[in-house]
Amino acid sequence: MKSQGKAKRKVHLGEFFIEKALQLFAAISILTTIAIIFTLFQETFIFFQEVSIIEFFTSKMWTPTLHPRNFGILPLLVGTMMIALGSSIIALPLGLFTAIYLSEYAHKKVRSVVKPVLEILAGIPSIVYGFFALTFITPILQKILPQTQVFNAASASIAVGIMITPMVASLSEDAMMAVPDSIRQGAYALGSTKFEVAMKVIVPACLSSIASAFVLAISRAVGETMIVAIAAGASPTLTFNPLKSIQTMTGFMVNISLGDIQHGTIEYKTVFAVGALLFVITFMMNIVAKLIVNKYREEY
Amino acid sequence: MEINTQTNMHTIKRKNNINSRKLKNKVFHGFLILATTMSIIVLALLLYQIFSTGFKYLSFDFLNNMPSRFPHKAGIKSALVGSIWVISLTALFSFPLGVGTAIYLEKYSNSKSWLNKLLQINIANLAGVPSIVYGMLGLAVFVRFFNFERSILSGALTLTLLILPVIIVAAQEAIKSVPDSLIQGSFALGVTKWQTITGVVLPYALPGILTGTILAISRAMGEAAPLIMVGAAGYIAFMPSGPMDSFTVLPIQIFNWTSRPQAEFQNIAAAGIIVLMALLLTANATAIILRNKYQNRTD
Amino acid sequence: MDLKIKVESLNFYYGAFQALEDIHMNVHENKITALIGPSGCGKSTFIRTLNRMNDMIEGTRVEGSILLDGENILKNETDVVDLRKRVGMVFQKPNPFPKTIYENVIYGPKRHGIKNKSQLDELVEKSLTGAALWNEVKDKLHQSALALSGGQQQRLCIARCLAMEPEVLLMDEPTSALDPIATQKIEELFEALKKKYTIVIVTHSMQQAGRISDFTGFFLNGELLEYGETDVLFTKPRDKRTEDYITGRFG
Amino acid sequence: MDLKIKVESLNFYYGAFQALEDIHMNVHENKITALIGPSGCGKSTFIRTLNRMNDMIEGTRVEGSILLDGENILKNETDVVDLRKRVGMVFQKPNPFPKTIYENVIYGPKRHGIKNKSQLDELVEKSLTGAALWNEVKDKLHQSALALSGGQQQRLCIARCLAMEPEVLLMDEPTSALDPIATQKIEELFEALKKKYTIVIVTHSMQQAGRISDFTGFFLNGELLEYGETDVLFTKPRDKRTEDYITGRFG
Amino acid sequence: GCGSKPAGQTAQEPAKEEVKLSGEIKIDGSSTVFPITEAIAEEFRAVYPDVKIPVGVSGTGGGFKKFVAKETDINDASRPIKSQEAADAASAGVEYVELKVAFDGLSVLVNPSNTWVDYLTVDELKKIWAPDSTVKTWKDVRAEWPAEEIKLYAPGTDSGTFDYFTEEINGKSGAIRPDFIGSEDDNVLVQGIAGDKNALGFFGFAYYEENKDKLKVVKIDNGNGAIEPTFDTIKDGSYAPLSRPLFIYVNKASLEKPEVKEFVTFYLETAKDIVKEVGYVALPDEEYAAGLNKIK
Ligand SMILES: Nc1ncnc2c1ncn2[C@@H]1O[C@H](COP(=O)(O)OP(=O)(O)OP(=O)(O)O)[C@@H](O)[C@H]1O
Ligand SMILES: Nc1ncnc2c1ncn2[C@@H]1O[C@H](COP(=O)(O)OP(=O)(O)OP(=O)(O)O)[C@@H](O)[C@H]1O
Ligand SMILES: [Mg+2]
Ligand SMILES: [Mg+2]
Ligand SMILES: O=P([O-])([O-])[O-]
Repeated sequence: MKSQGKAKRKVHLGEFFIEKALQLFAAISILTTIAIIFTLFQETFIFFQEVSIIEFFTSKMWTPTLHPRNFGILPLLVGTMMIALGSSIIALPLGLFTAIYLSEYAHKKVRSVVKPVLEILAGIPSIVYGFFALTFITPILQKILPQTQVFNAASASIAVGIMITPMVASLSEDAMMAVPDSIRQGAYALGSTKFEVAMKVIVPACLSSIASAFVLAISRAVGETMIVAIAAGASPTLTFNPLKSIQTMTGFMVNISLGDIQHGTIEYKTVFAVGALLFVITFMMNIVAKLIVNKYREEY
Repeated sequence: MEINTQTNMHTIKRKNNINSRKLKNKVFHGFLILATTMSIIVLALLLYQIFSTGFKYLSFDFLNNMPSRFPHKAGIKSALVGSIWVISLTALFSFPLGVGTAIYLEKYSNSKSWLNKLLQINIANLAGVPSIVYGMLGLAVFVRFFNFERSILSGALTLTLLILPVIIVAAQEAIKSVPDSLIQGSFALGVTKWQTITGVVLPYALPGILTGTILAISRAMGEAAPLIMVGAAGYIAFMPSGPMDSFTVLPIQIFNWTSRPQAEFQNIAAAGIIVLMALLLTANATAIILRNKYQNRTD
Repeated sequence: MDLKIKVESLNFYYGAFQALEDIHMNVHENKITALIGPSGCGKSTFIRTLNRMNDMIEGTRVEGSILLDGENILKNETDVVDLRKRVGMVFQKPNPFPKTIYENVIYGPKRHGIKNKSQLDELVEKSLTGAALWNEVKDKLHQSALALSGGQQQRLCIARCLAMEPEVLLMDEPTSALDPIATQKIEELFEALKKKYTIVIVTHSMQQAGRISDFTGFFLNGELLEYGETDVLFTKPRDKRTEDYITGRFG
Repeated sequence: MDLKIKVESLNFYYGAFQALEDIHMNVHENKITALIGPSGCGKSTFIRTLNRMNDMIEGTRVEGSILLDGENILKNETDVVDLRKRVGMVFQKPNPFPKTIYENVIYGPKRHGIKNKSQLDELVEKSLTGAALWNEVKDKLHQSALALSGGQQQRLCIARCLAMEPEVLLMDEPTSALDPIATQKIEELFEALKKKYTIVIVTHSMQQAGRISDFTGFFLNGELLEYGETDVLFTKPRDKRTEDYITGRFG
Repeated sequence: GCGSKPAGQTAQEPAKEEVKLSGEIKIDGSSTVFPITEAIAEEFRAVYPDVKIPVGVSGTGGGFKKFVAKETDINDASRPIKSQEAADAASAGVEYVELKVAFDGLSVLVNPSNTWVDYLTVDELKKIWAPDSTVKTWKDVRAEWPAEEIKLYAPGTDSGTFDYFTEEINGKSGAIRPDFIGSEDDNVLVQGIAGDKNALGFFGFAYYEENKDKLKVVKIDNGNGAIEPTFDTIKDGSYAPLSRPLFIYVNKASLEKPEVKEFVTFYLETAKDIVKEVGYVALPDEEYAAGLNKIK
């Protein structure tokens, strides 16, 4: 009895430390956020003492490095949204359908080849996608729609979409594979076609995982930099025309951060203001996504 | 008689319904294959572009030479070794941290508590922070505050923070998908929570966790901007000998080459990309093999 | 007594392992056929070939023929979707979809073209009543099916199958998770259903087989050792091993 | 006749729904206690409180006390890990781990510190033999447990539990997926086990309860309607509803 | 086998001492100057293999920040240090030497199928690029040119090239009309101009040199006749005003270290040949000599 008691205590001490260690791990993500907020908002605060917040959100011109200076974020905001939307239109369905194909239709062998191949796509550095967009996608677009500019949002969106597709496909496919087979069999036994099993049973059963794959992918699109810098140009003009040259928030940030701008100047502080805004936007996007996911969550 | 015609009618109607449903299924199947092949074709095109320009520049010398201003002498040894260093450290840091956090969120912290909700939102949010911001963060925290200087360690820590959210989210989803009956089965055998996690939850969730890790590491391997921020160099002509050394990585080297005026460097860059992908493949192969080994549907 | 299903020279393999050996069996229309035999002898495997559910397991192989209304369903051209609609199945382990109770029941009918809300409502009530579950769940139709007890889940799966109005019903130990009252209700249901449907049922309960079935088949090690009218098989088994199994044993 | 478990004024709630109402029950050491009752009456819920498995379902609440060897296991300080080691459980639905058969059996012992290979091998054989599964699987110990038939899976889960050598065995319809031969073997096993262990078993089979149990409890709508020695309860039930349930009914 | 050769000992003495140099020289800064520094570091390594020279590319401004924080020994700069940066350096106690190392010519370019533009005057350039410019078509620049819309291409607004061009042409760094098409990557600009018949743009001379076949360079008339940018016209100053000097800044404290001193000396001694190889224009010899004097 005594020795048992001792063993018990030991196990429990171990468990206690493991929990504490894991808690510490989780705390790192909070610390990261605090550090990011600190880094971004400190300078943003100073920025808004120099630039009116109203101008920032209402002016339609973004020329912080040109003279005369203008600090209207709208062109960058619209540019970012265009890229996020355009790439989502491509990547979300393409990724999801690829996942459905691999999980529900494809032969095991096809699956075991296609999936890793897709994941390699995810690892090609984004400059490569950028040049691919510029030298391959844009000329095709220009053939179809001659008014297409050399640098344009559409071509960058397509490339970003291609880049994030494997992420959507891979994560969604894992979620589908995790649905127990008995559920699948139940559906087939009721005379379902594969299509119905996939769309009416499997996809709803792992909707929350698919949604978080989507959110991750969209976040990635919003944060993508190099493709946009290369293929979409660096022209912060307010336009909704995807065939025109634009600039995104991240595109602007990388230019300033890696370029020849003096630290401490107002141009430099714009990086922080733009970064802070981006942070706030992704934050809101995530909250909305969470609400949607929680509503549709299903367990098995 | 009447009954008979009725059943016939019924049969006919049913057949129609079945035919249209099967048609739907066929169309969908075709569509799916199209979607998948499209992704594959794009990959093929990309690979073709890269290989057709870069392949002839690949040689042992290319792998074994230091960078040079002469295209024929230029090599990627230091960048390759730098990438291996940085990625290994990143994986070493981010995998346990990411999986540990996911376990904490799914199995320890109460999913209804405000802390859990805060963590969840926070992590999803971190996934959307552009990489350049992580670069700024790394510069402020690791290079300046902790005084790790412009070292491999600073780079790896920065990338760790960058990819952590992706790993956490994927691991969480994978852990969620472990059937409750298995977890209960384990608990009923009088094993502790941690033993259940290592014995049942993690093995079952491993494929999903590995997918997330593969994707995340792939991303880390291709990142240039945040590393430039924390001070990775564009030119390194020596081999890093420890985590505190200066370094460069493949994407930065490639980026450098592509932004040169001389056309030959564009081809060298393609060769560099091939090397990067080969490295990626080797790193992923391990994870993919592990995953395939564990990936079995259960009922 | 019409023939509904005619099984001829059926062999079935999981990879290299032969799970069924040269099965011959006539399943009669509007009768209940019970399959008995020790665990692991191939009963589940057998009824799963009748609606080709085994197609879904990789590395399996089937030989021989199974004629449903005279047509060989093992042919490649067979429309398995249609087949499974005609040959419904309830599994050994309950497997409700992670949806509401209501959605579980209407899943099949909706796929097969019934969209009308009131028609569906009616069908849900009818099927759940048929599966002796209506009273227990009528107030929580829109709650998750996963919060039901084991037996309730099994009855829900039966209801889900009934809602499809199949021609043949395959039941793999449908009452093993049920209490006597529910079991009795289900058995009564079978009696009623056999007027319209053909029923094949796997059971471990000799009593149940004796009570409800018209024909009984006894499986052993993948072989159909004995098959015939229930009364005959239970009273005058031809094979010594059948006798051993049913006599002196209990359920 | 020693008392092993003493349940007093036990109430159990799933959120607002009360699944158990004021249960009092004495479980005797080295005896088999059977729990019967219609589906959904709370049998599973009850035995799951005995090893605190219900802790795992969010939003549940328990009141009253359960004394195991005189100590209240519902206390907060209870070491549930140790409790579950002492009070083993087999579930209604077989739930083998997606591992090999061998790994399934050694899962618990290995975690409790047995690392010696030959000791483990021995344990595997002993437990599988105990669960009447050894002969069927001895040649495929290192294959996936998921490729077993339903009944085989259930016996594997029993073996997995036996390998832990618990003091109390909780069985939620352990033989519902088993054929008569296997059932008989398991029942014989219980007879042997009760010399060492205390067994609580949920069953739908009146016969089984009558055959093997020393005590029987009859649940209805979350209440323990009647509880007593099996012989007495089956021959002279006090409550009309108990009588209705056991007589005139079948299993 | 080194010690067993007493015969060669004396002859190799100086070389041997050089070989002993080791340590690390940290360099960061301008992406424009990077190829020059990289090339020189490569040559230096051939002589002193034990000296580690990491060269970063975080831009002139980013580089100065690190330089001021004493994280680097040398900063590459595509413009002179700004007063604020100099003040920061002073308050951080960083003293430095400024050394000119090369010229970069900015070339103005059009599409090869543009048959009408041969040269542009500085005033015309200003008319086109000024912040308040009303030029929409070529005709607005010179009446005899076609009435087709001009498409303007310019490099990243944060680059030294951009700053220099706007300063020289429009009189104020960063002053420019906002409706141009921008790109951060000069190779990408090459693509843009090469694919657009009505394009007009500018970027570094090296990029023109490498893409002569795809582009048409525009001569610039600064009042002394139209001059085409070539290595010679840039070096002798006749191609004006669109050529700018490139610099390195060396921390004086670092200069105390023998390897840094040796490297900077080596830099100025070899720059003349190497600069041209990487597409820039070397300074007149006396300028390098003046630099060497500064670090003595
Ligand atoms: N997916 C599978 N892969 C390989 N072998 C299998 C598979 N499923 C079943 N088997 C084997 O085939 C044989 C027959 O299995 P089956 O499930 O048909 O048995 P059963 O008669 O239904 O048993 P029970 O009454 O226990 O459900 C068993 O030996 C089993 O181990
Ligand atoms: N997780 C849950 N959440 C809410 N209600 C539940 C949950 N599990 C069971 N119930 C309900 O509690 C009641 C008792 O369920 P329990 O599983 O104990 O029944 P049982 O007697 O074991 O039935 P069976 O013989 O069908 O297994 C049922 O009405 C059931 O619907
Ligand atoms: Mg079976
Ligand atoms: Mg139960
Ligand atoms: O990188 P630059 O400072 O030369 O533009």
